[in-house]
Order: sequence, then C-alpha cells, then structure tokens
Amino acid sequence: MQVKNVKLTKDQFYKTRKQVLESWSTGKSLSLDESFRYLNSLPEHKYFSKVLDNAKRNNKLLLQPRGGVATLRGQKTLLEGFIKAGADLMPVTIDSYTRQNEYLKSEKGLSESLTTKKSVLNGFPAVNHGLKGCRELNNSITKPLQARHGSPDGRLLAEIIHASGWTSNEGGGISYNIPYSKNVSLEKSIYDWQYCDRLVGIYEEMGISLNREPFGPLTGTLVPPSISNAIAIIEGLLAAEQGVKNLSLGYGSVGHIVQDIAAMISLRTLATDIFKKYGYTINLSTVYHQWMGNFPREESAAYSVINLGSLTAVLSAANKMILKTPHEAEGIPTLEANMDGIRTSEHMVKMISSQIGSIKIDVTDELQIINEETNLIIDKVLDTGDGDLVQGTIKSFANGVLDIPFAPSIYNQGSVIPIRDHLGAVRILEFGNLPFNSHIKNLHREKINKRVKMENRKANHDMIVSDIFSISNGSFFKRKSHEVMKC
Amino acid sequence: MQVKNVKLTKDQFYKTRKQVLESWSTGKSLSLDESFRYLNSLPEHKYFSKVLDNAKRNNKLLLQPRGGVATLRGQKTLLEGFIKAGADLMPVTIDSYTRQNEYLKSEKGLSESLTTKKSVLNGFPAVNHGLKGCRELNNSITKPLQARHGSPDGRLLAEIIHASGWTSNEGGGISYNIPYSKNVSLEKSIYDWQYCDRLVGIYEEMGISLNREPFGPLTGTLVPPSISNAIAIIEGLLAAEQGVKNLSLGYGSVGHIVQDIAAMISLRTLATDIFKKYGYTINLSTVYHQWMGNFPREESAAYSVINLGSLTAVLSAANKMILKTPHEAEGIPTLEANMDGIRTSEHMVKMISSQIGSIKIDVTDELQIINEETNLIIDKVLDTGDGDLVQGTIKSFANGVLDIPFAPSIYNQGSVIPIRDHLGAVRILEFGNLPFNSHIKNLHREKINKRVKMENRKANHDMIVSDIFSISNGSFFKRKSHEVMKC
Amino acid sequence: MNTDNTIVMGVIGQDCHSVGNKVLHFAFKEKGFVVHNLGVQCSQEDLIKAAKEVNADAIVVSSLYGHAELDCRGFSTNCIKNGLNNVLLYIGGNLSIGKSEWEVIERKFLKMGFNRVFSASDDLEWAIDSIYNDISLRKFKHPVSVTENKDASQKRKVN
Amino acid sequence: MNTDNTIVMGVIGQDCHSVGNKVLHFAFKEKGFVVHNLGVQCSQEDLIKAAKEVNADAIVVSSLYGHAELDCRGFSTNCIKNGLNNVLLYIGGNLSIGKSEWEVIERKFLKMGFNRVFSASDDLEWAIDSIYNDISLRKFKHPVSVTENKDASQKRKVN
Ligand code: B12
Ligand code: B12
Repeated sequence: MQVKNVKLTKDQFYKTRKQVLESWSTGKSLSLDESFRYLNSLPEHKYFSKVLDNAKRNNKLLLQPRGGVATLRGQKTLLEGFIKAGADLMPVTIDSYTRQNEYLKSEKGLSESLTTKKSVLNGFPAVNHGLKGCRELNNSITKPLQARHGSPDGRLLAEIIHASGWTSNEGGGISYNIPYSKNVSLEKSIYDWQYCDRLVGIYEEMGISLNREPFGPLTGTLVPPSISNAIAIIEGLLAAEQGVKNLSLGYGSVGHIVQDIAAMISLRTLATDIFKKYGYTINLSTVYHQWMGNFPREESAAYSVINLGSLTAVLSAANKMILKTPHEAEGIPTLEANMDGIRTSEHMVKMISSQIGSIKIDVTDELQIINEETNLIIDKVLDTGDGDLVQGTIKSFANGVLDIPFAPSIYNQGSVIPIRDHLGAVRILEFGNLPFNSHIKNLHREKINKRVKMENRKANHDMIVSDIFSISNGSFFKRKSHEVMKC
Repeated sequence: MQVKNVKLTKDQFYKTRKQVLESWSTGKSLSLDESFRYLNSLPEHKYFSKVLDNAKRNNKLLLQPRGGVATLRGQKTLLEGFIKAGADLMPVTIDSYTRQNEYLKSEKGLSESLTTKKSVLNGFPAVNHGLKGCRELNNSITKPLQARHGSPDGRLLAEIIHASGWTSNEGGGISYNIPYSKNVSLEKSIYDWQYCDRLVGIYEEMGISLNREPFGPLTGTLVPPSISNAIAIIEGLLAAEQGVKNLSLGYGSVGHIVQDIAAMISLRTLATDIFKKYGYTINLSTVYHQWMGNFPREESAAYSVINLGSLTAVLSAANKMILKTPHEAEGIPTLEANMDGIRTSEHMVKMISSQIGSIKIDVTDELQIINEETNLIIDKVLDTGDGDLVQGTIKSFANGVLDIPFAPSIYNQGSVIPIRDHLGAVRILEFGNLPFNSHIKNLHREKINKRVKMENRKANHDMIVSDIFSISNGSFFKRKSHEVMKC
Repeated sequence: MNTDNTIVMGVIGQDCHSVGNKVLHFAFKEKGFVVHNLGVQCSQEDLIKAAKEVNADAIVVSSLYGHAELDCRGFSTNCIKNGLNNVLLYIGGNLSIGKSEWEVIERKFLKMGFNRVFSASDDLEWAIDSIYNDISLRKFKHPVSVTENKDASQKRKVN
Repeated sequence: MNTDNTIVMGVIGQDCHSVGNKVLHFAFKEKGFVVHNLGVQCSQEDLIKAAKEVNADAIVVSSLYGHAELDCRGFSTNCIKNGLNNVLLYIGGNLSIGKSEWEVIERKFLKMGFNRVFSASDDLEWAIDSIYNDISLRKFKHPVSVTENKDASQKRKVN
C-alpha cells in the first residue's frame, strides 16, 4: 500500500475503524451516532472552534496550560485549578505509555496511582479511562477540552476523546512521529493520522465542528522557523484533505523576539495563501508556544522565560498561547506551579495587550527570509512527491529535504544543524539537503560568521551545545560585550 | 536668605559643616583629610564612577536592588546575598526616622532590633551606626555602596556615608522633598542638598570621584515623563553647579514600553545637550527604575511587572536598573525575595541583551512629545527665576509650572492630573499651570478622548483611580476589546 | 449613603505615602462621610487634636511604610487621656515590616485598641461600610451632638 | 583522557527526549570513551543485549520523562540474570515525576542497583569523571579482556 494525500473513502475508514475500536476494551462500545448526539448536546462554550472564533473577533489571546495526571479525580482538580487561575482552554496531556499504545502498562500505572494516591504516570491515560471517564471529566469542566499527547498512532485515543466531547485533538503524522518516536515509519504515522483527521472530517459532515492542531514546536530545540512552519502547513494541508475545517497552526518560540514575530506572521499569511491556492476552506487560528527547549532550573529565571514568551505572543497576534510553568526544568509541575504559570502569563498578556497599539517593531527582513525559505521547502516537497504531498513528505524526510534538528527518529536524517547568529537569531550551520538557494545559504553563513568573529570562537559542536542551553543560561553568548542600542 | 544657584563658598560650606557634624554624636569625629585618605585607599571596584564607566564601555546594564535593615550584621548578610544573586551595585536603604533626622527614634529602633533580633526599622540607620559601623560594612563588601533614602535634609548622612567609603548618594532638593515630605520648604531642602552636592564637589577637587543620583521616579505613580525628566535635569544642573561631575539621572517606568524607551532617550540626549549648553562637564549615566507604583499582590504577577521593566530597560539602553521584588506589594522583602528579584531581572536582561541588535522599535512620535514638553518646562522654570535655577524652581512649584502628581508636599500644587490614553500611555487630563502650548495640550486631549470613546466611560476621578491600579491589575482598561496588531 | 458621620484621617508617623491617602479620602467622601484629612506625616497629637476639634466619630489611621507598630504605641490611651472616650479607631495599610501572617498583625493592633484593622488588600467598599455601620451602632447607643461643617479638609491645605 | 572504557548508553522506556542523549554521547566521546549509543526508547533488553555484545564496562541510562522508576524495575537483576555481573550501572536525568527531594530519588535508584545516580543539573564533566574513575577502579580489581572497536555506534544508525 502506498499512502497518498487523498481523502479516505468511507469504506476504508469504517473498515479500519473496526480494528481500531477492537484494539482495547474501551473502544468496543463506541458509536458515531451516539457520539454525535452527545456532541450535539454540548453548549457552544465547550467548542474549541467557537471559543477560538470569539477570541479572534475580540483580538484576545487565549491561554492554555499543559497538564495531565493519572486519575480522573486528579485531572478534575487540575483543570478546575487551571480555570481558577485564568486559563481559557483545557489540556489533557496523555501519558507516554498510552501514546505508544501500551495500554496494559498505562493500566498498571493507573491502578498503582489509584492505590498510592500519587500519579506514577506522566499523563492522563484516556484510553483506559474510556468513554465513561472521559465524558465524566468533560461534563465536570466548563471550558473546552483538548487531548495533547505525541502518539504516532493515536486513532483509538482520537475516537474516545471526540466521542467524549473533547472538541480538539493535537498532533499529526509528522509532528507526533519524528520528534516523539525512534522506529515508527512516516508511512504508518501519516496514514494513522489521516484516520484521525478523517474522523474529524466525518464529524464535520455531521455538522459537528472539531478543532485540529498539528504540534508546531517539533523537538522544541533551535528548530529554524521555516522548517517548523513548512511542516505545520504541510500537516494542515494533509488534515484539510481529510475534511478538517477548523485548524490551529502552532509555532514554538526560538526565544528571539523579532524572529518569533516574523515566524508567526509568516505562518499565518503563508498558510492562508496556500490553503486557498489548493482550494481548501479553512478556519485558521495560530498558536504560540512559550519556549519549548531546555528551561532554567531557577524558578525566578523560569519566570523570565515565560514572560518573554507572553510578550512575544501578544506582539505576534497569536490566537492562543501554550504555557510553561516555573517547574518546567524539574518535572511535571504541581497544580500550584501551573497556576503560577497561568497567572504570570495572563498578567503580562494583559499589560502588553493594553499598549499593543503603540508598539511598532520592524520585522520585515526576518519575515522575508522565513517566507522565502518556507516556500522553497514546501514547493520542493510537492515536487519530490510528483504533486502528492504524502509521498513528497515521506521521500523528503528520506532524502533530507525535510529534516528536524535533534529528532530521535531513524526516518529523520539529522543533517541539519542549527546555530545562533551574532544577534541571537537561529540560523543554519549545516544545511544537509534543505532545498535552499545560494542566496539564502550565504545569508545564513554571513550571519554565523559575524558571531564567530564577535565571540572569537569556532562554530562547532561546542557552540551548538551552548546554544541548546542559551535560554536556560540567559546569555546566548560566551564573551559578548553586549551590543546595546545606541541612541 | 535667598537661596541661589551658586556654588557655596568654602566659608559658607565649612561654617554649615560645623553645625551639621554637631547635630548628632557620630558626626563629631569626622575629618575630611582622614576621609580622603580612606577613600583614596579604596580599590577602583569600590567606586560607582569606575564601575559605571566600565559598564558604559561594555554596554552592560548594571543591576541594583533595594534594601536596608536595622543592624550591621543584617545589612552585611543582605548585601552578600545580593552579590550572590548577581547584583552589581549595592544599596543601603536608610530608615524613615533617620531620613527625618529623628536619630533618637532610630536609635531606639536599632536597639530594639538588636534585642529582638528582628528589624523593627524599615532601613539602615547609618547615622546611628556612624563612621565605625558604616566603614565596617563598606570594608566587608566587595562592590560599591550607595545610600538610598528620601531625606530632605541628608547632610549628616552624606558626610558619614562618603567618609565611610560609600561612593554614591541618591537624592536631591526636589526629588527627596516633594514626594517624601509634607511640610519641608523647597528653599530649605534645596539649600541642604546644595551642601550634599558641594561636599561631593570638594571630594572631587581632592581627586575623589563620587557619584550623585537624583531620585528619578518621584511619587512613582503615573508621573508624566516630561515632568520627571525636567526635574531630573534641573537637579542635575543644581548638582553640577556645586561641583558634582559624576551624575546618574533616573527615570521611573510608567509601564508603557514605547513611552518608557522614548523617555529614557529623551532624558539622555536633553541632559547631555543642556549640561553642555550651561558649560558643565558631566560624566552622565542613566538609571531605569522598574515600575515604582502600586504592585500586584500575587507574586507570579509581580514577576511579570519586574520582567516588563527589565525588557524595557535593555531596550532603552539604560546603564543601571533599580529592581523590585516579588514581595513589593506586601512589605520589605526578605533576602530570598530580593534574590529572586535579582535573578529574574538578570535573566531577562541577558536574554534581551543577547538579541538587542535586532530589535528596532519606532518611538519617534513619543520622543518628540517628551522632548518638546521637557524643554518647555525647563525654559519656563529658568525664566521664572530670571535666569536663576533655584529661585526658578521654588517659584515654579509655587505657581504650578512644576507640579508632581500625587505628591504629599504642601509646596506642591497638585493640580496636574495624569491619566492613561487609549494606547496605555500616560497623558495629562488637568494641566494645572504646566507651561505647555495649545498644540501639546490638544494632543493630550485628543488621545484621552480616544480612550473615553473606546471605553465608553468618563475621564474622571474613577478612571484615575483605575489607572493607579492599572499595572497591579494587568489590564489598563475596563472593557477593552484588546486591540492587537493586525498583520 | 448620605450621613453626617465625621472622620479624621491621616498617615501616621514619618510615613509619606500619599497616593492611598488621596484614594481613601475620595472613597470616604463618596460614601457621604464628613472627612477631615490631615494628609501624610501626622503625629498622634495631630490626629487627636483634630478629632477633638471636629468632634469626630472615628479616627482613620493609615500606615504603609512599616513603622505602624512603633508609631501607634499608646494611641488608644492617649485618646482617652485627651477625653476622646467614644471615638472609634481604625487602621489600615501595610502594617508590618515585611510579609507577615495577617492574624498576628490583626491581633496586635486590636490589642492596641483599634476597633478594626484592615490590610492593604481588603476591599475598600466593604471596609468603609463596616466603619459606617460601627459608627451608626455607636451613635444609636451613645447619642451625641453632631458637628455641622461638611468636609472641613477642603478649607485646609492638604496635598 | 584516552581510554578504552566502553559504555552502552540509551534513553529507557518510551522516553523520546533525544537532545540530552546527543549531548551526552558527544561528551563521553570527547572524554575518550568507546560509546555505543542506542538512542531513545530502549528497553532493558536492548541495553543488556548491547552491553553483552560489546562487553561494556558500564550501561549509562537516561530517563527524562518521569517513568524512570517504572521502566527500571528489576534492571540490575536482569543484568545479572544475563551474565552481566561486572557491568556498572548509571542513571541520570529527571528521575521522578514532578519536583522531588533529591535524596529520596537517589536512595531509591541506588537501592535498585545503580552505582551512581545523577540529576539533570549535575555537572557533566564531574559526572563523566566519576564514571571514568569507577571503571578504572573496577578494572584494576577485576581485570578483563577489552573490546577493540572504537565508538561502534557510528556504524549504527542512531538519531
Ligand atoms: C524539549 C522537551 C521535549 C521535546 C523533546 C524533543 C526530543 N525528541 O528530544 C518534546 C516537546 C517532544 C517533549 C515531549 C515530552 N515531554 Co518533554 N521536555 C523537554 C524539555 C523542555 C527539555 C529537554 C531537553 O532537551 N533538554 C536539554 C538536554 C540537553 O538536557 P537533558 O534532556 O536534561 O539531558 C541532560 C541531563 O539530564 C543529563 N543526563 C541525562 N541523562 C543522563 C545520564 C547520566 C548518567 C548523566 C551523568 C547525565 C544525564 O545530561 C544531559 C545532557 O546535558 C524538558 C524540560 C527541561 N529540561 O527544561 C521537558 C521534560 C523532560 N518533558 C517532560 C514530559 C512529561 C514530556 C512528555 C511526556 C509530555 C509532554 N509534556 O508532552 C513528552 C514525552 C513523550 C515521550 N515519549 O517521551 C517532563 C518530564 C517530567 C518529569 N520527569 O517529571 C519535562 C521535565 C517537562 C516538565 N516539567 O513537565 N519534551
Ligand atoms: C509608591 C510607593 C512609594 C513612593 C511614595 C510616593 C508618595 N508620596 O506616595 C516612594 C517612592 C516615595 C516611596 C517611598 C518609600 N517607601 Co514605598 N512604596 C510605594 C508602593 C510601590 C506603592 C504605594 C501606593 O501608592 N499604592 C497605591 C495606593 C492606592 O495603595 P495603598 O498605599 O496601599 O493604600 C490603599 C490601601 O492600603 C488601603 N488603606 C490604606 N490605609 C488604610 C486605612 C484604612 C482604615 C482602610 C480601610 C484602608 C486603608 O486603602 C488605600 C487606597 O486604596 C508600595 C508597594 C505597593 N503597595 O505596591 C511601597 C511601600 C509601601 N514602600 C515601602 C517603603 C519601605 C518605603 C520607604 C521607607 C523606603 C523606600 N523603599 O524608599 C520610603 C518611605 C519613606 C517615608 N517616609 O514614608 C514599603 C513598606 C514596607 C513595609 N510595610 O514592610 C512598601 C510596601 C514597598 C516594599 N515592599 O518595600 N514609596
């Protein structure tokens, strides 16, 4: 079987569906009709799509923390706390065993958590909780729920959560595979995510609008914006083909104000253009992730990183922001730490939103670079697949036209090496097989050279390791005489 | 006696000095020659002037927290903690009794603090500690010390701290009177601060460079930038006349990025021009105060306010930043809270400094307004004094040409009423007797009207009270559909 | 509310924090109180003298700067010494040095003779209503003659 | 340091955190270790099998995602069962779910048979030096034959 970017037929879908639902006991009782009735009975404020529309109309930046614990009661308490602290959209982070379909292991973790009254899982095992548990959770919370996970094959999970009234699902065949798995083929993960998207498309046909969100930040570590944006747009196109209409495209901050704003503008405008070009009618929103890489251990320093994110998210007119907490470097945050993350984010968002009209930052240079690069990548991927986006994607990863830095997958070349330039922006030291022209490549090289001169230091592995830790260290440079704006 | 802006003669100075030193037991043993020898023996890194020069050369933003406790041992521990957390310049905040020359009360507070082992004073009673205690403190700390207080008459304090090797003194005849006192006449406070400045001038003549810093933020509450900048420059001129050569001019953030950057640029450039114009050779540096008004009680929200300050300070190329702590709204911060304030500030400063070269914000409109207003005020003050700046200042406060919002002094008119506009900047609702032309006034009115329309709410006392709490609330507006940058 | 409740208010000791004082003054006035505001840096004597002069129902003390305890020692006794047996005493603001447990602070000032103790974060509406009710109750129990002049502090120079 | 110390390293369980693994790999190599890096998502079996194959001096386990305890149960016993009596066991990363007391975590993993337990914030230089010294000491006590091939993982596809 060769996977293609074609809408799954009802036949294909329902045949697969049977197997999916049988893969674990909690899948067996699902019925689309019954789920439709349940979803249809939910009020508007439980719908991601509606809440996002509202926010877009009012230029409001929605706040979504992260969080999942093993037990139902624990998850309820967590989400209630999130709401109390000011969060707008609810996450349910799924545990790592469930993400790999190891439901037996998560079952064990769940029962151990129930006996020890302490979550031994790093997330909520939604498949094990099944329709009953997931609906109970949904019914007890007044804001819309989204599953956030990292499953290369999240089909049963998608079935269960949507049937339980969770109106958004994060992930995608690329973004929930390459950064999250070592051995899963793209062929398989893309195919499995076509199923998840088709499921949403089927609900859409029934008049139920569910939101889908590819995972923007990928490895969260120095990913050049054009690479993550290209992948976000490709995943958007793949979802659109399966009938998804309500789409949030995300981006993970590189910790550089100008590059981050430019990246968000580029993501929004290119995605809009490209969806239109390929004939998809999409209700698009954008998501800004506060810094996703290595965090400072000191909580006071973590607050600075969080606040930098909030500032930039407002400046880039994102519709939703995904939040970190002061515990990020240490481990799964407590509810209290999560609430602190929400509060500090909300406060910064409010202050900046109140004055945003007066702030004019010039990002044109950076915007042009990202636009050009992203277009080059997407065009080449399509080209590589002879017009088919799925084949293009698979082949492009194989030959390095698509290449995600630091990713664990054996299906990723890992030849692209990012590095910061003299002004802190993320550039590319090794291009691998990225389809960039010499104009672009020279631009990167020049800027990297400026840093080499400035720091009087080689652009080598050692420098890259420094860059991985740059945001947790604060300073991006070793011996930089801080160049401050001269007036 | 009519005070004039003329350098005190040696005669005048030494006559006064005798009385000053006799006003409390610890003053009696002071000798300028002995102090000169002590100061002369101190290494360069104990000098504010040198450390500031160094920082300016390297475009480094220096960090200075605030802090003072009653006992010597407590103050040492505090300052050592500051250094450990990353502070560059040491404050010694003086208690409120000492500031009002009530040395008997501070003596009581000190002994009570020693017995109860808990500071019952809100600062360090330097006069009571005398040369012995203050030098011991100075010798035990590797960074330079500055007295920060709020004394309308800080002459004995100045004598003791400089003789003890503290190489900077904050304050001024206006800035340490009008916001800090009810009944002290400007005539007296300016005269007394001429003494403090002359003392520094005399050390300067002996080859000892001491730093002086007028207190920029005044009441810290919605002070329009042109008002605080005009006063900072006037105090700078008064100090320069007495022979001060190393001067730091400060500004307190109004919590509005663009207005704050513009204010800092204006302060730096106008001060430089005006000092030159009046023939003073000044080594100038600038100081940015993180938000000085009412703080949010929630610590996580306080972090956002602190981080906003650090961001703007770097963007405005300040040389020094005065820090707040997450305990600000609650009370004198613990050492731990102070260290958190330092760490979160340092982290943000490092991140922004690393990328500052790429950030271009347009502040020209705001800059022009502040420049014009500040010049109008300073010119009018000089005019009012028939060319004499001291008389001009005193008369200008009397007739409201100089007027500090919310100040407690009966020598301040209190007719100027500030208010935020539709984009969050601080404007003026009631001009009192400010010497602004109709072009400027209309500009303020237009902007305020835009807010009135936007919020559909009157520009009245109620709105001003909201504005006092705007930074602690986060949102500056009541029912604003947050206007976010459209791209 | 339109009352003839009369208060004397001020910030005690060497405390210069004037912003809250202005906000508070306005809030009491809006609730119909007759307000005599002495501004910042008031001594116990200033407050007591003014309270006697205007026959105040209550003295409303603020302290922000951390010396509240030192500044208020003996205040209640001094009031009685000066013949102010019926005046109600209130205090509010940042009443300790540093972040402290509220219960401890409250108890301390109640023991010193204040009728109510308010923290800087207490709701102002609620606080003023409580004071209003206290005064009404007290008047009902001890009817006394009432001063005439409305907001006398307007005649005074207060900044 | 130029050694023939051989390690097998990998991130255990379903854990996908690959960045630290790459940094660690490089750091061991720089210190002259012969490194067999299995990358992320290794089972106990993968690690044990590789250690036997290359006759490793030590197995260096990482776990970031919070399931360390669940994933490592019986690891030391399984090593011995498979004839790895002399191999040293190390683990490092974010070893608990949530912010926990380090002593408690350390004790737990020491009890499970790890020779040393490292937190994510430990200095890497120091950590690798400790491992180096442990291996030297162990070799001195139990001299064994030593594998030839340098950094075999370069032949392996590891991302
Ligand atoms: C980037 C990141 C991701 C990326 C990873 C991309 C990739 N493929 O690598 C993405 C977004 C995909 C991700 C996913 C998840 N993550 Co994650 N992630 C991080 C983050 C922010 C940085 C990790 C990193 O790269 N650090 C940089 C490297 C260089 O440092 P390091 O990994 O710590 O490794 C160093 C040291 O630990 C040490 N070390 C490691 N092992 C050993 C062994 C020895 C012997 C020695 C001496 C030293 C040593 O040396 C290494 C090199 O310096 C951390 C939090 C943090 N640290 O800031 C969370 C974090 C590790 N993730 C976490 C979690 C829970 C997850 C998820 C389960 C859920 C989620 N949040 O989506 C999934 C995991 C799915 C899975 N199957 O594993 C938690 C773990 C919680 C816990 N332990 O309590 C953390 C701590 C965040 C948090 N506070 O919640 N994550
Ligand atoms: C602005 C400010 C200043 C300005 C004041 C300008 C002026 N003339 O007003 C300046 C910079 C000059 C200043 C100086 C000092 N300050 Co100051 N200042 C502040 C700050 C940031 C805001 C105060 C403010 O205006 N708030 C807004 C108003 C509206 O609120 P408010 O004052 O709290 O008043 C309200 C309530 O408290 C309540 N309330 C007050 N009284 C009463 C009474 C009753 C009965 C009721 C019901 C309610 C009530 O209602 C008011 C109106 O809403 C506070 C910290 C904070 N709160 O964020 C520190 C703070 C009050 N200052 C403090 C200190 C120590 C000082 C100084 C001693 C030292 C210094 N840091 O330089 C000097 C004081 C010198 C002196 N002689 O008093 C400390 C007090 C510490 C403590 N209690 O432990 C604080 C808490 C900061 C801190 N954490 O260290 N300060």
